[in-house]
Amino acid sequence: MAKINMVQAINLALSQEMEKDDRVILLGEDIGVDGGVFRVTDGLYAKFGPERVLDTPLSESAIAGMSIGMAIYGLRPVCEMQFSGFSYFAFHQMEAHAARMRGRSQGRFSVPMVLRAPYGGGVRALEHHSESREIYWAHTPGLKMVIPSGPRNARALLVSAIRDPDPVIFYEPKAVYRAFREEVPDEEETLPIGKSRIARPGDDVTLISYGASLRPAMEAAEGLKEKDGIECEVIDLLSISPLDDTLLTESVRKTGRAVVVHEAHRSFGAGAEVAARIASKAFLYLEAPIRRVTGFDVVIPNYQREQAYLPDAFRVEQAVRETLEF
Amino acid sequence: MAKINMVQAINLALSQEMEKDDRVILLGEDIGVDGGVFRVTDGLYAKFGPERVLDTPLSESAIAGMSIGMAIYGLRPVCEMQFSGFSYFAFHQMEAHAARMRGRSQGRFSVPMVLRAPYGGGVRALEHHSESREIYWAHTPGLKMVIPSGPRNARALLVSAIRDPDPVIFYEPKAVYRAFREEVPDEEETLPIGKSRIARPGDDVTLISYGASLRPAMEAAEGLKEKDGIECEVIDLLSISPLDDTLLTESVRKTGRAVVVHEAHRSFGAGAEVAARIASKAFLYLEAPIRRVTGFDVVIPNYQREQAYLPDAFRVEQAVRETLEF
Amino acid sequence: MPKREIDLPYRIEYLSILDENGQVDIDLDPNLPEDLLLKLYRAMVLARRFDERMLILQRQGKIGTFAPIKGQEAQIGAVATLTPEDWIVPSFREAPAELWRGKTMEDILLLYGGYNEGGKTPEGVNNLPVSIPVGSQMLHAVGMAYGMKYRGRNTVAMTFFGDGATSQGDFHEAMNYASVYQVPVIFVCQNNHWAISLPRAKQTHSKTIAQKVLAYDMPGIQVDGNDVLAIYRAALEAVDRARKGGGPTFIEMVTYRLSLHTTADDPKKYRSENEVREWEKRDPITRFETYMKGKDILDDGKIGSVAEEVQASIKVAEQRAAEFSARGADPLDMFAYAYAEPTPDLVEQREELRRELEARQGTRKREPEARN
Amino acid sequence: MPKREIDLPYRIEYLSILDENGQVDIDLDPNLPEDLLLKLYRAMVLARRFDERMLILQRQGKIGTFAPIKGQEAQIGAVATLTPEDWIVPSFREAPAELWRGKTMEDILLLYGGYNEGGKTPEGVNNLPVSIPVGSQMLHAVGMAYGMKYRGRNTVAMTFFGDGATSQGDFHEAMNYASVYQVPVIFVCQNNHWAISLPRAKQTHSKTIAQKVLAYDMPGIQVDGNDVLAIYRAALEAVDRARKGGGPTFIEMVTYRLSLHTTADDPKKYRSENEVREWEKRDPITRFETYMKGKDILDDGKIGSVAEEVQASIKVAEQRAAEFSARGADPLDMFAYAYAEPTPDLVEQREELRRELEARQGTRKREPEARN
Ligand SMILES: Cc1ncc(C[n+]2csc(CCOP(=O)(O)OP(=O)(O)O)c2C)c(N)n1
Ligand SMILES: Cc1ncc(C[n+]2csc(CCOP(=O)(O)OP(=O)(O)O)c2C)c(N)n1
Ligand SMILES: [Mg+2]
Ligand SMILES: [Mg+2]
Repeated sequence: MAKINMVQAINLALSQEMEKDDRVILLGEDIGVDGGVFRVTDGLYAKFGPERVLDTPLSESAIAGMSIGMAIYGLRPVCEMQFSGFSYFAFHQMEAHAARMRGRSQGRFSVPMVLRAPYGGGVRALEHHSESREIYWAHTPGLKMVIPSGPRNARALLVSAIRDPDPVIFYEPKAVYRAFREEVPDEEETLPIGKSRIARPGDDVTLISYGASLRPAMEAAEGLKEKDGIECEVIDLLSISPLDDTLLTESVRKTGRAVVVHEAHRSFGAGAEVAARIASKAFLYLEAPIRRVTGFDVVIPNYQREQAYLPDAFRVEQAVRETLEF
Repeated sequence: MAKINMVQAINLALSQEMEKDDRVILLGEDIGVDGGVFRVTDGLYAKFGPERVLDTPLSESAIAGMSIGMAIYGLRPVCEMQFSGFSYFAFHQMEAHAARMRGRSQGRFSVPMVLRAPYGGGVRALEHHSESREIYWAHTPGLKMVIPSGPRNARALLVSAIRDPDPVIFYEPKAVYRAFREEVPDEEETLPIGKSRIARPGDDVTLISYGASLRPAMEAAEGLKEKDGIECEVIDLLSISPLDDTLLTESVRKTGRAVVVHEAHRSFGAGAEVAARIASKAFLYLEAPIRRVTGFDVVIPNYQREQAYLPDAFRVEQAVRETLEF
Repeated sequence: MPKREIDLPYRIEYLSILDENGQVDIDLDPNLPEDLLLKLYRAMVLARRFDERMLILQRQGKIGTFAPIKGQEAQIGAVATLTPEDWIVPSFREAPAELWRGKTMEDILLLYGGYNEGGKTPEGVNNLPVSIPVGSQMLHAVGMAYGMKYRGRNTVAMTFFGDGATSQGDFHEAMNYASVYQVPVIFVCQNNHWAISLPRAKQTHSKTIAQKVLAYDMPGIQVDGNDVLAIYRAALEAVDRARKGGGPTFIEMVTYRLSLHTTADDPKKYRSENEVREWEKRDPITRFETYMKGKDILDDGKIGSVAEEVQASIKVAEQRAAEFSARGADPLDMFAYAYAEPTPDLVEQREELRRELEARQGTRKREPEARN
Repeated sequence: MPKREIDLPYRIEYLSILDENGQVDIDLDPNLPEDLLLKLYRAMVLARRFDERMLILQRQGKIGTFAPIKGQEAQIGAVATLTPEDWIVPSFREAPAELWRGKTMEDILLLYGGYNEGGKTPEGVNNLPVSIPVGSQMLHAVGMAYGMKYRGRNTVAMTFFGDGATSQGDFHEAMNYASVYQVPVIFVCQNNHWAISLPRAKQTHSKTIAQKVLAYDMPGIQVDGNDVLAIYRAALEAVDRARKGGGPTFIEMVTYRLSLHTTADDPKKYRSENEVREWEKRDPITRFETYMKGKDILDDGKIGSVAEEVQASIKVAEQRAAEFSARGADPLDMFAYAYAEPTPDLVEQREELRRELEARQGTRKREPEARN
């Protein structure tokens, strides 16, 4: 048991799974000798060698396509997209093949691969380094889409993703990578894909969030308690698809109010699906409209304006108050 | 004024805009000599020649990328993806460049292009020929996403799309291509992008649909009137993004009930956004949960099961009755 | 030497063994054993007859859109060099190769007949399913071949695609990765001169497709694609090299699509009958027949018995497919293979559909759309 | 001739004019006019000094991540062959070329300083903005070049990209389209030996990058990328051919990234100091200085005055950028350039943010994240 950050936690998951299972192979740009641009795979090249940690030429579609072939052949590839903003170069491979091979072959073949990608704001780089477009994947049947929010659940979810018999998209909130540390047990730990968790119990309003946005949501919950005596129940989705609407519905049936918080653009974002489900499954319990505190419907701006784009505790608190005043 | 089908109506729009404006250029696979696999561009190669109707090599990304360059240079490219199922090969180009060039250059450059693609069920072909994934585009800021439902609005919307200063994704419901004819005026006609229309007025419940699904929605509305005396107001979205929530909200404030109908997968589909907006903006008027009558969250099956996948009038009627019984 | 020519490691060769009249180049004849030659002949005839039959079934509305393979039967020469442990990663115009490897005609009929069930491949048959998105499947072969190398197997992955597919970016990426990782993959390009309506000359500006290997320092060859012996020989060389750790090879088969692109296509819109006539003279089956007759392996009697036997086996497959159709497809099965375990949403949606189907009892049955 | 070698139309040449010691090959010297030589020299020095300055500013936290260009200044030789009516379509390591063409240092500082405003290019300057997704922008050059051909202009589009970019499928598609449509586009590959941590040898299996043109029957050449005269000469030939309707050309500039991949990078993790030392000896500026001195165009006095003048202009740009920053960026402007006309949703969201910013008055201001 050690206090480690999310980068180390993901590294731990990879390392332990690779030790245990020689089918697990990593591939991606700069993940080997360099240890990844965020150092997530640091040390793994030295430990497992170039046959299991592949520094690939610069082609996202090939990384995904080759992973698909590996997975069909019986390996368990975990590929990295250097930034989620470049993963769309591989989108057609994942949509056309990873997501469909089981159905296409009527169960004869499957694609147990993981596609990892850092997502969201938090670096002072140019365009394409900060987006949050999990919906592209979540709307694609045949894929699963998960996003951890802290070191411990990142490690456990990644282990589950690697062992999952189907393709899993694993987005890593880069703003969380080194933001804080958590105790992460040395021994094996998994988390079921498709299950959310209550990050903080409460009765007045349900705050639903995931990934990097969970922090402002939690911060807002603390602030609201302190300043207004409001008790927020905070749900950490963890899995975007499948979506755990049972937990959501139960919570809102109790609180009667909900606010969804994410970095992704509002329109056609995860908040829409969450709101649609709650509005349907907790219809009679809803006492106020569900609010969406999200990124705006514009490309996330360069870093001087990034903070104005991203939801923060202030924005969440405001929305919660308005929801309660309704 | 002639009664023509949607294929002819789109052909008319292309032909007239090309006559009027020599910046308009068509490009795509088999759109020239062959006239397109659905014959949408029939005759245009003969009329405008190979410089304006380009039979391209087989690369969707190149078709989109080249269109982007043409549009920046001042042309008005209208490119065709042979089936929307193959448009994801071009997704990164549209996401990374078409959608962003205006912002990236702070207004100096823009990408006035149209990407046309037939979508949805209705052909007896293998996989990838029948999908409905409009959300990938609709969730992408910087793009507009429209879907006509009949010959006349297809013609008018396409003219608007071609003249639009920003990139527009234009999905064509292939099941409607030759399904019926409408009077389409010879003289110019446009429809504002971002506006929906009331396809049928009614007071009891709002049915919201678009593209190929509008027909089962309308059929259901007729059936419900006949069999149950229920008056559905049917809204034809036409524009998925921007979404015309004013019209939606007004209608539901009147009817108190809503059912959304589309072929696309339910989860994270257009119905989610529509439901989320209505549930928020018409909160106090809603008398029943909003139902989504949609394709299921699986890859659309081959043609023997396609009809069981697609929403039809029966399914819509059932949902409306349940909504009214709530 | 401030301005000098760069020396490149490879040159591109063209290989042909049987000429258009079925005359063999004795030095190059691989002298295959008689039973293999007969097996090849039968497979080519079966592929042709099955293709013709599919076209009739499609015209009768009994199956949906499919891509005829007429004229491209010599592709079987490539897979004839493989063992069952090897893999093939086909496109959609490799029914002959798929059948050779153990895919059943019944399943092919079901697939094009609109049943997802047809997508299955018998256990032990190492064929990936048909891949519709042009040019995207070669990367899977590279990944599988990587697996073979990683596991120390001496097997290979052979992937097929058309001339049009070489314009896709994924083709380039597959060629690049295969050569960088030196994996045992054989790229077989069926250059049939057309990609729907686009002629080869407009697909790419290079004189040959084979020369694209020069971008990767990969061995490559252009072969007469209607000459099953040439294809066999080129493939064997490639497969041998790959098994020995020599990495990937690219083979351009120069052939011709004698029939429609798919049953939804009308080639009259874009190509001349004359061109087709010219290529009919180079029919791979006729040429091979002449060769076989010259070797006294085949005579009219044998030709007749193969024809009969082939027709009979097609009939059996049709009957099986018809029996399957008669039983019908349970719509609820569309949820079966989305994931290893259905998600809660899918369980719910399946139940929703089940209830709906029940409620529909008595109302009009929903038929698949007739339009094509 | 059943087995024969195929004759290919092109061979690949290597060109170098100034050797590592700045000695010129007299036969190949383009003998550029003195003022152009001086202009090239000044631009290369400016690019180097500005790059050094940016690195300092980045280390001081005044700008964000950027990609240093040190060692690649000879790229200016390529754009020096263009007219203002021509277009460039850069990647992200072409600040020298961009500046030559009229992009301002102030805007570059603003862009990397986190202000979208820096993405603008002065009206009349035909530079597309920096393109971050590696290997995707070449297609835009092809589209623009198509427009030029369509409009009957005799202009060209020149696009830049790295060695890593050649692995992307879009690169292949751009090369294919450019050669199929024979459009006036010049592909300039800055092979700087590294794509972040991946060395050129692992990026692709071919001996050179230039030979990739053989896949397209496109003329191509490999040049010493630290030799501004060789680059100029190769580019001029390509540009001339393109203007005359001769279609695309590919130029591989063999150069070296002397500095970091970006300011977030640590090259010590993957490459040896020795390799860098070796390449420092081939510094494009030093070599060009020697040549200029040999021609009596440059002496220590002139070198000094150029240095001073360059420093002064950098200072002015910095001041302007600082003034802009001091005024600050209005967050509401993020909605300004999403579409020609903001959509109703955006009008609403802008208003939402405006009210929020008002409500925030008095609460802690939101600073950009410091992490990099
Ligand atoms: C990515 C993609 N784009 C478009 C299509 C539509 N399409 C099907 S086959 C075909 C032409 C393929 O040509 P080629 O690769 O030469 O194979 P052939 O059909 O000649 O066997 C096209 C454009 C497709 N299936 N996939
Ligand atoms: C599509 C895409 N994938 C990954 C990246 C991250 N990335 C930025 S630069 C780079 C290496 C580029 O190498 P090269 O093309 O040789 O250009 P250089 O940096 O050497 O100038 C990578 C992997 C990116 N920007 N775009
Ligand atoms: Mg072909
Ligand atoms: Mg490089």
